[in-house]
Amino acid sequence: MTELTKQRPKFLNLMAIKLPLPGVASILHRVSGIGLFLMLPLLIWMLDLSLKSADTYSTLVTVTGHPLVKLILIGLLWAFLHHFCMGIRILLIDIHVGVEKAAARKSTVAVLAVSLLMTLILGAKLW
Amino acid sequence: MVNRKIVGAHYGLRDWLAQRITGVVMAVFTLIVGLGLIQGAGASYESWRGFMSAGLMRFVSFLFIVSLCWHAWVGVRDIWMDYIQPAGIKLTLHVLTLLALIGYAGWAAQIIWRL
Amino acid sequence: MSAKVTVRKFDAVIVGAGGAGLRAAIQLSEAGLKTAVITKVFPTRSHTVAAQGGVAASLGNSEEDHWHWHMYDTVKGSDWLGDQDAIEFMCRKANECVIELEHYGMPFDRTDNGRIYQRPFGGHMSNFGEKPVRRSCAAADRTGHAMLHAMYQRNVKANTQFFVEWMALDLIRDAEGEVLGVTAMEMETGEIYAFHSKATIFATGGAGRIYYSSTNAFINTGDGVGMAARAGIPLEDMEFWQFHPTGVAGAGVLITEGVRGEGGILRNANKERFMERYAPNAKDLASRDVVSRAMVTEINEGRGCGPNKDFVYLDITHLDPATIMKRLPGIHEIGIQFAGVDCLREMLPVVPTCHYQMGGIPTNYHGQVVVPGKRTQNEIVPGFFAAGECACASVHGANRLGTNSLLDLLVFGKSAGETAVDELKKSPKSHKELPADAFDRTLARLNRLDTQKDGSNVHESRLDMQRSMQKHAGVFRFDKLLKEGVQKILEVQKDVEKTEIKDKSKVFNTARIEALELDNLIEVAVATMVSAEARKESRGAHVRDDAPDTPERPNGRDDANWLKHSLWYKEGNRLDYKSVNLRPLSVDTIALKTRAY
Amino acid sequence: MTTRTLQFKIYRYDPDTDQKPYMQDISVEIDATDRKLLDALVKLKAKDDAIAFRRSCREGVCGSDALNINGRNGLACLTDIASFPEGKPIVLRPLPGLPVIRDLIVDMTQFFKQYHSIKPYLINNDPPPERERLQSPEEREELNGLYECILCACCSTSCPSFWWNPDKFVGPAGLLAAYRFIADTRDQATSERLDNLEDPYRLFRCHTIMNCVDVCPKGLNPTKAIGKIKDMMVQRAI
Repeated sequence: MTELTKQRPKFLNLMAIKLPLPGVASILHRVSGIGLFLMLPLLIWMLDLSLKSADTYSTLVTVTGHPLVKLILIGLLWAFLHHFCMGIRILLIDIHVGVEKAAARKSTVAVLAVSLLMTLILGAKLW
Repeated sequence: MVNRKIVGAHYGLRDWLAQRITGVVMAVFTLIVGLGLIQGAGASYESWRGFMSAGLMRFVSFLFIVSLCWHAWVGVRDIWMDYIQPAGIKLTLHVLTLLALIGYAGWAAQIIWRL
Repeated sequence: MSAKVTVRKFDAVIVGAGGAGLRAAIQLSEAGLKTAVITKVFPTRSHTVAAQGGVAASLGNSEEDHWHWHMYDTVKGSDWLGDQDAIEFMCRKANECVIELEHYGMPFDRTDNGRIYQRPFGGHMSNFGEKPVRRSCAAADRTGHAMLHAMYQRNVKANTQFFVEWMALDLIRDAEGEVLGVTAMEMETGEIYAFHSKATIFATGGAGRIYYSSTNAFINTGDGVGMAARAGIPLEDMEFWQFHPTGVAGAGVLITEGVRGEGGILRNANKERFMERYAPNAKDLASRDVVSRAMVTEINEGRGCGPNKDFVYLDITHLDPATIMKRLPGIHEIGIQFAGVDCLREMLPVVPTCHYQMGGIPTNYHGQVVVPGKRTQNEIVPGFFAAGECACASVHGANRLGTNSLLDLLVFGKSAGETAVDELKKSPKSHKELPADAFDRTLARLNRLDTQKDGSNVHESRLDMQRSMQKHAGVFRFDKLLKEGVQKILEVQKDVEKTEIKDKSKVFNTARIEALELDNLIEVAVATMVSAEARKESRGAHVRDDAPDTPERPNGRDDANWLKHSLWYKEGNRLDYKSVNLRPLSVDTIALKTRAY
Repeated sequence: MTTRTLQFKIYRYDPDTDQKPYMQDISVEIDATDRKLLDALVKLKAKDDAIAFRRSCREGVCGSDALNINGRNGLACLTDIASFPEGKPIVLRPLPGLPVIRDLIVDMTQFFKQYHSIKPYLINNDPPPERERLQSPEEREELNGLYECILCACCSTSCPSFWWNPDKFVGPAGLLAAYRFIADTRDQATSERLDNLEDPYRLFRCHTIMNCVDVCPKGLNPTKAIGKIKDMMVQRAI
């Protein structure tokens, strides 16, 4: 029997499984977290530049003027905003606010919309 | 071979709670910095440095750095725990993550300290 | 199919993990006996899970009640065909068994003073039939679910050994008639095993799937009843089938009598509360056979509802929505799912639907299987026990009262377990040797199925059987239809003897399982049709056109000739009869009387 | 009687004959009275008796016929045929993440192991009283939304955390059951039960994804129950 068990297939094709919206927001929470973690050195470096001296500050301004850098920063901005909004949503659910199915769905829409909208507004400003 | 699943490491709640608390600290910090930026703190090097080097702000920044690293530690370790099964690889990744985060924390703290 | 049969030894084997099987298992496991529970489905998938309204016990939590009144109601409900010793035993044991369940953790609803909530139910009256009494102990309208899970959980605690998704195939009896276990198939591998045991307890449930329209689950195929019949055990009172008044029209899904217990009313096309005419006293809470016949009469006389005038309405729109959502949340769900009706605002379309098998494997109130022998009409079959719907103790006689089925499986599950424990502990014995031909019947059946050529289709034959039963042995029975029915069902039986499956694989072959189930179903169907054709009176759920209500024979009941249990033997397709036990254990006989509600 | 044809894409796998699973296109005629997906499956089985799936009560209380239907877990007997988009085949697969025994039948051992691991039975070591243990209607109400679970495994097999760690994470169904006993005023093992769960895997693999709540055919809310368990852990820790 154990041998049979070993050979058994599993259905776990993530492309074929429909993830509900809260699930999508949730995996984005994780993705954005990874993004922020990976970019931490960059962010600390930028903090360093911004505070070390007036020269480094202007270097930072120049560097962030580059479209590619801008794009990365806007990406990080979204990651941060999504992670932030989703974090607040999870904290609310932890204290039993919005834990019902319908409410959880609505709050997901709010999180996705607010973080995207703010990214657009702030991103436009940054650009 | 005995393949016994071992569970019962009693740090689940501690880390879960820590992640929430550090999250709140970071959220507050974000609001403070956001408010500062809206009031033009980032307009020039001088204003930005002035904003960040205020006594209270430095204290809050330290809190933020510690929170960030702790938060990231729990979060990243969660990812390893979810997706990585072999214990050896998992431990290695945990150690690497921890070392990286300690390094980042030291680096960032040193930036604030200098102000 | 290889002839390899692995033999496993146990002190006791229980077949079936519904309410009765799990209750018996608790008894055996907690007594420390090596027990195997064989079950076709994971225990909590057994059909007990679908019971809704409650379990009867005269706890008296809401108003005065007494087991003697409960006993009176049950005897009357059975139309005096129930054995009064068994009925007294059950009604007296009710409180103890329900309290035990509560101690196991069953989440009963509660009264304001913290006791088990009780609701009225059909046929349950106070003071020997005076007025409805609150006797049904309920967990919302999910009593069976709550009960089955609580008992499964207790078994987990007791470390009961389950063989899940194993199908028992045949009883093993030796030359002296002693039962030595069963053969079974592990569905996952298709391997055949023998469970060699000192005590074998059947708790396999009913066979409601012999009818086309049934509240029963797909798994209710009368496996234990079929196995017993093939092993030479007669089947008792198989003509008595309960048609539940309120199955969802079309879907067949059960709507609990608890709906009427909470104040629901049946209405015809004219919105009339017609039960007032049929049962002026109990009205909508009359016994189930009475209500079902009233509904069919309304429909037959053209007062049915809907475009085809083929159902009536169950109305609870006058009840407080909060009460409905608290006491009948599952019904609200079923209404939406299976009738497309929100019962808070609209009426539910209902129709009488086959629900419960009153007859079964004959037992005494200790859960021991008994058959007519040389000395008495109730000689014990050594090593063999039965409890629950598959057994006939007989407490339900010609008609079962609502909530007495959950009580039946508790009381007799427990007593079968207790008796087995007593026997095994009092006189410890080693396993008797298995006869040489122990597996022959099983292997022959499997071999036949594997090699059948140009056979009949399982699905078609089953439909044939179900349609025949529905047409020829329904709510009302007609002499002519019954006679035709016997011929028809014997023809179907011939088809069933040569069913053919396309799929011959070993692993989880559900086609093979369905074919084996049909072998059991057809035994029950034949027993039902033959017993029904022979009983020339009307009694309880068995009402014939040629035995009408007359002053000499009220309700068409003929006590002079027919106050007796039918016994159908597979061998020779013959009938025998045995007398009804009218003598209770400690109280006076509840004397024969005309049954009116 | 009017009939109509339904198109299916079904996950097939018979270890006796198939090296690996494949998707089979098959269609079936259904009657106007066939309301639910299970009705269609029964018709399908009449057509091809080798198609294997579990079913029993056909009214949503036994939990046998949980499947992955068009990518989403649910019970075949509670899924309306009318809810399927016209013209697209209905895609049926076994529950995700569990080993497939055959076709749509999965091995649920792991799922039940987790359920059993939370000690799913009332623990009360006081000698049982003569009558029932008292419980107020309000105390009893605490069990609503918990005891109704039918163990169909729709929730746990839609939970990514359970996919990755089915051996270590109790999963939504098991945790709902755990809270069912914690919340029962008659149960005396609250601390023991919390100890049993205070582990980074057993309880804290729950990341509030809430797929469980989304798919539960009984409308139950494991996330809420898990939240309450966490509450109690926090309460006793501080």
